[in-house]
Amino acid sequence: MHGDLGFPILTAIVLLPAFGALAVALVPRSRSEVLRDVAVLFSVATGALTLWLLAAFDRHDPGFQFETNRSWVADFGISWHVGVDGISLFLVVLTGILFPIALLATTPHHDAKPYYAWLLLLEAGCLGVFVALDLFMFFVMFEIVLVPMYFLIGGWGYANRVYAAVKFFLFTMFGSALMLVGIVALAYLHRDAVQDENRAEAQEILADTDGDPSPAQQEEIDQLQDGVPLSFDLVEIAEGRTVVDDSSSANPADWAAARWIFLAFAIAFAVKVPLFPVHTWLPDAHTEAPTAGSVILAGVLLKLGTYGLVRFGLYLFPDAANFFAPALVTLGVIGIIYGAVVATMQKDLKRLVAYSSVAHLGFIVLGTFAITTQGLQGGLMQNINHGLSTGALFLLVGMISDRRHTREIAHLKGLQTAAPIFAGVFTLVMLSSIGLPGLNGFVGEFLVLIGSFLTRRWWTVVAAAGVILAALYLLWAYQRVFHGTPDDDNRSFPEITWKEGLVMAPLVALIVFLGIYPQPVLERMQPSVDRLIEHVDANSDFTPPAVETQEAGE
Amino acid sequence: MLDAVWLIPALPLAGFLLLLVFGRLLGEPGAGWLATAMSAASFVATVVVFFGLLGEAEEDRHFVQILFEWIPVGDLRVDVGFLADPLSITMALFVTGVGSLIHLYAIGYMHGDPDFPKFFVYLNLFILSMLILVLGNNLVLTFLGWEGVGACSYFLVSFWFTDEANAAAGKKAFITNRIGDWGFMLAIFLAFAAAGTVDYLELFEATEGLAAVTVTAIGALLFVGAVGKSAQIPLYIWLPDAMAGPTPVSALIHAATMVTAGVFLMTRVNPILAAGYDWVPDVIAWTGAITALVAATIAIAQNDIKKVLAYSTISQLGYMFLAVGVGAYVAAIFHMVTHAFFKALLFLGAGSVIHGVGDEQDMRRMGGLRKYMPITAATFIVGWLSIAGVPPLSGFWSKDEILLSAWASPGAQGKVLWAIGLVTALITAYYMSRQVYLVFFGESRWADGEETAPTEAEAEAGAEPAHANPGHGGVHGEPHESPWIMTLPLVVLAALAFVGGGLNLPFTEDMHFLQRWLEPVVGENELHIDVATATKVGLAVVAVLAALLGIAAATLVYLRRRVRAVEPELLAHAYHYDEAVSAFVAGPGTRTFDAVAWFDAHIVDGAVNGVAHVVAGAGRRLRSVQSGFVRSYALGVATGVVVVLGYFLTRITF
Amino acid sequence: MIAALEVTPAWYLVLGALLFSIGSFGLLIRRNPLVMFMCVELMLNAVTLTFVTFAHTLEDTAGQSVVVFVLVVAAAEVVVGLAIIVALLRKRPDATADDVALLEG
Amino acid sequence: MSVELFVFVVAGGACLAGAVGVIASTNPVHAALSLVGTLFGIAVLFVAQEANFLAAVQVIVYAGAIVVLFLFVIMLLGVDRYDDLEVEPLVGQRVAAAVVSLGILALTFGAIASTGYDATGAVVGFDEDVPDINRLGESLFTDYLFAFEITSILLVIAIVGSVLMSRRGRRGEEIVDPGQEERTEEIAERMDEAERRAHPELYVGNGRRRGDGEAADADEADAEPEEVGR
Repeated sequence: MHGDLGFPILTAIVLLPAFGALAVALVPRSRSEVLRDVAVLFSVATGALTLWLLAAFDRHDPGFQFETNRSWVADFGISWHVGVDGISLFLVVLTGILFPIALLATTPHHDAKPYYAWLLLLEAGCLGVFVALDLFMFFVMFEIVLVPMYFLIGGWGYANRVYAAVKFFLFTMFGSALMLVGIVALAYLHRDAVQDENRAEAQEILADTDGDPSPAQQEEIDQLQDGVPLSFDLVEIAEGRTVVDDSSSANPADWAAARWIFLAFAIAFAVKVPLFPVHTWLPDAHTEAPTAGSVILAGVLLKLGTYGLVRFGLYLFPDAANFFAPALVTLGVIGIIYGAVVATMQKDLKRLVAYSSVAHLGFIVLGTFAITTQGLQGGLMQNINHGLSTGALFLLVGMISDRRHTREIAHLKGLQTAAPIFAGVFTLVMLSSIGLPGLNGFVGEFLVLIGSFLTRRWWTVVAAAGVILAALYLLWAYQRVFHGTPDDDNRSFPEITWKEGLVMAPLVALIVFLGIYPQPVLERMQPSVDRLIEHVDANSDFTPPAVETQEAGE
Repeated sequence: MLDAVWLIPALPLAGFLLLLVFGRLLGEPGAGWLATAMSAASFVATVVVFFGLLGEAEEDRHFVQILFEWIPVGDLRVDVGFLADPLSITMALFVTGVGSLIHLYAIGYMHGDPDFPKFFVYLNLFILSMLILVLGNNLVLTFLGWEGVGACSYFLVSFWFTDEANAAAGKKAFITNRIGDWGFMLAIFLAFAAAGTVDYLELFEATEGLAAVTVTAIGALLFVGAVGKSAQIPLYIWLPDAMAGPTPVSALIHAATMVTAGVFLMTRVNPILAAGYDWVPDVIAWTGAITALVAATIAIAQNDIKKVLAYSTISQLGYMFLAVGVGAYVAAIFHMVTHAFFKALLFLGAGSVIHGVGDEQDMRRMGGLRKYMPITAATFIVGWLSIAGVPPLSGFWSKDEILLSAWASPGAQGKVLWAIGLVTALITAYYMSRQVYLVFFGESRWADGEETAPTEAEAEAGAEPAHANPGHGGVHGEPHESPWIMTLPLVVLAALAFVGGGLNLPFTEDMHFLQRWLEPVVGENELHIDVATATKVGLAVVAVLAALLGIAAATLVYLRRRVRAVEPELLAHAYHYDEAVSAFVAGPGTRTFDAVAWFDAHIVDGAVNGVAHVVAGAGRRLRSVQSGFVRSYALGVATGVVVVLGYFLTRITF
Repeated sequence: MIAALEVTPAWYLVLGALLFSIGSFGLLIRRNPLVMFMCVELMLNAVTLTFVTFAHTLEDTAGQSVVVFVLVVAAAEVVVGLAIIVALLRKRPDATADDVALLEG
Repeated sequence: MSVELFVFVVAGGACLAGAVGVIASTNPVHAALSLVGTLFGIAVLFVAQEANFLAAVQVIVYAGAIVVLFLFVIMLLGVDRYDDLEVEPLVGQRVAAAVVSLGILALTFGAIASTGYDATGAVVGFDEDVPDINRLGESLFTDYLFAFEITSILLVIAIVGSVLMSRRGRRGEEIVDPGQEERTEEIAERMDEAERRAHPELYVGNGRRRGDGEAADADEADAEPEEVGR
């Protein structure tokens, strides 16, 4: 167990927002003015904790750090097992940063108390997902996330919110149901496998001692003979490799089982990501959600899917993942082009951004299942970048619709004349989303593409075209919204306020910083990603591409 | 001395940041002066480095300065590092030099523009990007600059964004460039996949070890990028539209520097081109030649003073690619430099004219202006003769160099290319003369512009950003010479355009300054010209004759008015190519996109909602079971009792 | 020969069965909530009879204890049930069991 | 013939007769009275099986309290309410009811038959000369103490509940049934249908009979006298 701060920081990170939600809920109606402060206080405190985590993180250790492992439901071997490695670290930090921003950025127009309570609960859930190392705990957190989001969309959203909320909920539930089956099946298969091994061992001992074992041996035999408890521990199952995830396995049924379970996980995450055919909940949810909701949805919730694909796809089922990788990559690439094309034709600015998410997330999937260091790190990087850029975009779009009470591109015109600084910020964020070198978006996209090119050449060639389309739909939208001469409705468009500026500042700063100097992030990911790839390499018939580096004289 | 490399981009960066923060504070003209100062300082830094390089011995005239690791992931190592070698420093020199002059000019030109500071923010940012582009020591960093200049061009073309046309032009420029960038990116990926590095020097070392097909692919893909950036066929369409930007922008970005980035890139990677199959250089040469010819012909029939120059730029870039294609990298760079001088001069002159006559860009509403703006006229004429290829002006030397190289390149193809080049030279002389005559000679038509209203042709070609620039109220009336701050750069550039040829005089070996200077970079890949001196002279004479012929023809048509001008619609419409593309994008393209969007909304999402409806319907039907009659429920219970009883009974008894 | 007939516990059970089914039949066909309640009482009594029978044959007092509980439950049930009926019929004097439709889906 | 047999036949007959009376009589009062018959019969059968105490309780609680309660309610709501047994709004309810009831009967019979008509089992056995009431008391207050206590709670709850419900509720407190109107409509129609089925003779010639507008129960109520002969 590494990096011990003397107290379970991860547990604290998960629980603090939950307590915050409780605290908010307990604020008496008479003191409703402090609601916001309480919520912000808790989320900021959580953010600070995550930053501390980042500072204390040991960049050279590929394994899980700050682990805590307490038995939770002993009878079913469910434990509260949390820990971070380079893969989850930055998602935790991102969550910690985005939530205070989302909280500060907007105030609900009604029912402040439940609004803040739900948001904080949502934060707890998201953080829980990212740090959970126990399958069941992961599932619970994964589900917890749904409820607050459902209420946030349904309660504080726009016109068509109920439809969107229900759609969001059903889609994700559908996925998670499959995942639950997968998790349980996995746990039992693991249990049986271990049991068989033990029995076999017992038989061996018995055989060695040809029939009459000494008391000590007898004792050993007995304890090998009696049943093994269930365990949902991710690390144990993944490293144990007991569930036969092996295309060359003697018993094809096992291999089939492994693939089915992987598929169950994959579908759940594909819905969350979302991948091409199951993406339609996203535009509705994003469009109808309140600004904070959209920010969190884009910035954090979608990452649950991509993170899951890495942690529970590649890590748990290297071989099955490798088996399905082409399909997933294809879907990802379809998403890139398809999302961009559909985005181009959107008439609603927020919807456009939503579809751009589909495209961006496609890149992440591509990078993840390219299974190369560059691809995977690019994917993780893209997680962060997308969280920052699209989160910022949603904030800005939210400001627009707050000011103009419409998100129809057709109703907006020449805003740059009215609000040049606002337009400037928008431009910067947009360019980062387009993937302009020097801004964060490029680093992720570039790494994903260059990494995928090693193993999935032709997919990458297509995906790279998505970069062109990204420029197309965003610049076109920008031209229609900000350029031209403003008509009367838009002439008096208010300039960005100080408060809004302060909210945007950290995002903008990060967008630029990560674009110019991503190394702090990359070097912390590197060890874990390499370890993951070795894991995949060792346990599947995937072989990482050989890049001749002898010319690259250090 | 060489350690000062980082200063070259750092200074414009500083300027950019300062202006970003204090720009509005400084206002006009302070912001302009600051920007100019920074650009000039950068020029000085470049000069310092230049002498530093001169100090080095011939063979180790390259200096790499790594600032920090940018994207280090696994085997991939992308540094932010600068490679100072003769090529990059040459580029840096004229980028910063010409850039500074244009900054200075812009202070005058942008006078009174409400966004005056913003303009210089962009200009400095552009200089920064351009310097990163040329100084970058690896493909990715070059790509950063590459995209950076693209973005700046986007900002600056749509600088007067209140006019939809300008905004559209900026967008068009960016997106068309992106198409090229696609190739560039793939080239980077391939380079990394094959050689495991993106660093130029390491890559060049590795090229021997690579399969020829791979190297060829890398070269070809890079060329795709170059085609986009340098506005070659088929991606040239954005450049004429880009003239919507303020004239200094056209001069700096769309004539002198950015558009030549493609040529620079090709020169930079000359070992790759050399190591690959021959068809890539051939393609480059032919693309260049054809572009040069086509663009030149189009320029004949343009009436917008800036459009003429735009097409002329495309045509001249074609020349440079022709040179690159035949392996005459030195000639390409040489022409790039001289072109930077005279084309910048011409654009600035045009700007001065536009400024003087009150934002009029239609040449048919000018004429006889030399009386009103003598300095502009004089300098413009220098530029004209230079581009026309009249000795001893710079244009002549560089163009002659290229034609000679084309001639000397192996096979019949060389001769054909030379012929194309020659024809282009003739046409160039023709349309440039036409422009000069229409603008500065003949009777003045600027007062009574009304009856020669622009025809449909350039009405749609966007030839009237009349009140696009709020800065200059479109006052017709007495044309006036521009202030010294604008004419000074003209004079300097004119001087450069005049003597620029001195960089690389063909007479004796030791007068090939540029060639020897670039030796370490292009070295063995440079085309070896072994042509008898007599032939050289002959070719030169032919070229001069062509130029004079063109001028003479134009004189007859536009000055003496002996011959009716032939300006076919086809040419005025640029072979309808652009229109065709736009029509395609607006027509089938948009329809396809709409179809996909429809598919998403109705098929994919429709399926989802369909399922929902099915479920809801089922529920509605099942609902009727709950009749609400207590006794029916009781009946149900009783039935259940019977069933359960029966079950247990069977279990007990049988 | 009739004298020969001897009353076995089975007779009581059969009687209970008869009463129970009659009760259930009534419960199902009558619409008057009062009468329906009476039918419920019938069924309860059938059950108690059976219990007592078994208590007698098996000589186990437990059966009788159960009957006591049944009585109590019956009483309670009747009380509450009648209260409901009163409340209902007071609102709609001519209501039958079919009129109470809150359960309608 | 033996005493047991005589007692059983008489008492059992009374039970069955009463039961049939309960479900067959159109007048709630008659039903209640026949119920009393059944209850007495049961009581007698209890005595016949040496459950004297229970017999007494049966008479007191049932006949004495519950039936009286029934009668009270009937009185409270008006005695003259007759049910038209030939009218059945729920189509097929009767048939189904008959089938189900017979099914129950058959099954219970089957159960008994499967034991060969003698209910034997592990005979616990008890001291004959201890009176049943003592035995009962003992088992209640030892084995079933908790259950016994709980019943007391049950009774309290029942009392409270009944008081609460029979209290004349203020406006807004009583249950509002959203679909009541349509419901009444539906019932009315069903009743018409049922009546046509039940008494076709009343409908020949003159179309609808009078008073058909209002709710079904009503017109059947005032229709009774002519039909149900006495």
